[in-house]
Amino acid sequence: MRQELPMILAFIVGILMIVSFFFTSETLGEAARTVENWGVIVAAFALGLASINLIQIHAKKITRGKGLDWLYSGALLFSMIGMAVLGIAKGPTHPTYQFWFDALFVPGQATVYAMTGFFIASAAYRAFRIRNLDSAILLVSAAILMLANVPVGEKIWSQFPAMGEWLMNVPNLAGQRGMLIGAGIGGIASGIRVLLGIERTYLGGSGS
Amino acid sequence: MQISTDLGVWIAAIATIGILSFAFKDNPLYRLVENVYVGVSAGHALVLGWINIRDQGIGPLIDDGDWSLLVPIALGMLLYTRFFKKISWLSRFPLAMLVGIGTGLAIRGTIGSQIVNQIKSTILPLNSINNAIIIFGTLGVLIYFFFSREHTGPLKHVSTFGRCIMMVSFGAAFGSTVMGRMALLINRLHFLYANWLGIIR
Amino acid sequence: MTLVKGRVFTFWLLIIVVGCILYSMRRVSKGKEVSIRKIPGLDAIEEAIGRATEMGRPVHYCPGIGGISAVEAPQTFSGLAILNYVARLTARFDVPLIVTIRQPEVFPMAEETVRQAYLEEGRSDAYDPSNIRFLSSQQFAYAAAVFGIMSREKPAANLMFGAFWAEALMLAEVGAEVGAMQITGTAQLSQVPFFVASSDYTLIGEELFAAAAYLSGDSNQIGSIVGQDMAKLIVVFLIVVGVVTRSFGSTFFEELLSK
Amino acid sequence: MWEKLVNVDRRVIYGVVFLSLSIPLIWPIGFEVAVGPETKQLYDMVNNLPEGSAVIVSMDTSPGGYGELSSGAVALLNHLASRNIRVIGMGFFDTGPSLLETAFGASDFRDKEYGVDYVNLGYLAGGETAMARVARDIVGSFPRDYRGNEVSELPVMEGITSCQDIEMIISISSGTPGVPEWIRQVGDPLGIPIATVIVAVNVPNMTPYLQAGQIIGMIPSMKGAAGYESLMGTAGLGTRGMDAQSIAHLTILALVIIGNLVYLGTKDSKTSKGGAR
Repeated sequence: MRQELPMILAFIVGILMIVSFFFTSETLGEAARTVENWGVIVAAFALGLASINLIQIHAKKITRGKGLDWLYSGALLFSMIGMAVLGIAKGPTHPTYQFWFDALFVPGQATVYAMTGFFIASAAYRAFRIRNLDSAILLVSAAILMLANVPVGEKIWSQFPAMGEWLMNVPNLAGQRGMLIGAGIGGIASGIRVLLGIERTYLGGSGS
Repeated sequence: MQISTDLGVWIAAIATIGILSFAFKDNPLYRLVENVYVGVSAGHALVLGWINIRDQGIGPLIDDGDWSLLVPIALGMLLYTRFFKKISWLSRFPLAMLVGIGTGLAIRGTIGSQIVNQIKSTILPLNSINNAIIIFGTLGVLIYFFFSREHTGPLKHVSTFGRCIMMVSFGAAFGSTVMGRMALLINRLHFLYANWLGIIR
Repeated sequence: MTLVKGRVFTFWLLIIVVGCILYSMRRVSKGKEVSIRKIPGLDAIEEAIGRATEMGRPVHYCPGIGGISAVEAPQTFSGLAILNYVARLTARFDVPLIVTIRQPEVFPMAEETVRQAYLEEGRSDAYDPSNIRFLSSQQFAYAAAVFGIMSREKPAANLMFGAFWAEALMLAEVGAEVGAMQITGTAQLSQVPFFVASSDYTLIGEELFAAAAYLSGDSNQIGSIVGQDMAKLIVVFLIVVGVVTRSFGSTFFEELLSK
Repeated sequence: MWEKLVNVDRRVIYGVVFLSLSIPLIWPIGFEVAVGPETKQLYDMVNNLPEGSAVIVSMDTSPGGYGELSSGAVALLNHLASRNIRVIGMGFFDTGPSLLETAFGASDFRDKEYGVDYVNLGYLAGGETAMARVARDIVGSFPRDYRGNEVSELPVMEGITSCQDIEMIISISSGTPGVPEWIRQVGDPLGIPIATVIVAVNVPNMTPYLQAGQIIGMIPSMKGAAGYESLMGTAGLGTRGMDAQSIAHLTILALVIIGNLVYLGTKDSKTSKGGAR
């Protein structure tokens, strides 16, 4: 029962979403609207789960960690609780809140992402090799597109932008569309397995 | 222009340099900044989660007396039973609801937008090389991902063509990604040079 | 209750696609024999492990850095299914197998997978639990740790199957640096280009799931794959008929699709 | 000599990239930027919107993605401001609304009146589910805006209840939920035009949607931003960044070529076994 009842719930709301979309029925439409509204509220509750996990992990690290762990974990919990208290008390557009958001969060995450710019360069030197037909096609098409993407490419050869555009809108389009349709069918297949309870890893069980 | 006197800019600059330093060596400053930003991010999620619960759930429940909203509020709270071993199975109900809605919405949208509309736009007259590449490329990729038959004979050629077309796509993705990654670095460097050091405008 | 105008064809196509998938899942689970086509990347794994044996160097395996509950869970499970196959081979060839893990909840599953594979090959004595390593739950810290391990222990084969993000680049780079033969696979399409450019063989998207289904013999998975093939055939048919009629100047077919 | 080249420290490579970006940023070259057709298309769409009509700008990104999208987002917002289009802002990433505040502040909307010319409705949890909810009912989905005002009382919302009353949806997008979800839940079923300011990684994935008309225009990463700036006759970070992009792209290409030459130089019989296909 502990498995079956949730599965039945998932099945009912899932089918409701699908049927209400294809059929003209006010009753079903209304039911679907209500369930959607509820879903948004439940999803909002889920936003707190990560912080409880973080508290569990980092409280342990503060008391039992090695080296500087106490400092890192302490800083993490302090900034989390500080932001939460400030935001709930004063609202997220309060100047102090926006200050910490802009001063710490934005540059922090933006820089972590930006670092991958360095990694791509060293991988370009060390790892990207023409070793077979696949990588040959890939690297040649990448090179053409790179030269088409930046103004200096046109200075080198006036045809690069046109080639890049063709590459993007003809062969790339075909490849992307094939993958999009294939992935769509795959997504429907795994969705159906979830709704029918054949795939239930989301319930913490392991498959059927 | 000259070096910034704004406290926020200085904090952001130290965070930026702290993280960039990881590229050269893993170091305590990197770890510290990374942990702080994970904390801020989780705190921010908490704040916005609370605002949603207040505006969508508790507000209408109290102000308009919409008692039906007790259902999602109760379900939402059940999510937290997962932290208590004995009753953790109760958290499956809200999860099942979220998964059910999400899956239903995805299925109903995918079949139209990702399949039917894509088929429609592939139905082109066979009157140019470009159209031929689009049509046969799409078919080739679909057939490449065909698993229940051995790819021999003509099937092999079609699927090889499909794989080659995909490699062009991946090349395009590769080239595009380089621009994206460099844009991210440019954004950070511009911040350091313009907003912090003030050496450019 | 009638079908909404403009969604009629879409609805029936959905019914047919779902029908194909359910039909073939049922058929396969009732014992109907189906074969999954040869996936060249899998043969390459055996070759890579053979090469490691010759060179007397270990094999590195990573089942992705995704978890077991989010959308990328199927990729993680595929990574674990392929790990089982790899562990059997390393047990047979007697090569050390290093498995590195980022997600805490994947760690016990990887440990169990490898232990079980060694047991089934009758080589429990060769199973070394200290080679299954949880490194860090932080993405880049994990990648940095793999960097260290690979530079020191110089594996002859670097096998990565599962969900990967930006760290994929770093892992593939260090693999290339130590001269490992690299075989990779992911359904994170944004990372596929980097894997292709740095690996000897790459499983793309659905191929990862098909390979895992083939190795694990899970009837639901295999049935689903066969059903998806049927759906793809229908799409191919629709495109071909549409292109032919369109080329002869008829728009009947497109109108049908828009119904 | 090959050995030395093979073993060059990766920090040297990082240094080369750093210089190839920094030098053109500090001493600009002034390359002329080209405008892509999909960017021109969006520009024309915005130009043809009736004055006073409303568009949704959805900030579907995290700070990581915003670093790449800010210049395009600001250029587009400036255009919308100059055409007196009402902007209904929202976001489906929890970081979206705060970044939207930043973007409004960096654009010409800072001189416009909040609540009359533009609004930031905030965040709605649930990803695709939330988008489906907004499609039917905007005010019901956001009873209060991000700054805490009653949304139904704001003049900017006059005549707007559902997405049907919106001329165009612009998703500033770096992942999921993003453009495919908007297409599935709003664009295709309701027939509302979708446009996007998008990170480069996702640009190739957008081509099937563009060709099918499911997206009507796009500002792809920094290149698109530079193009949009040049259409507007201004020069922001997009334009300035393209000089640095040019040099960095050449650097990466050079690294790949040198890397492959070194590989050929050091290759012996044992290294390239098994490259089937």
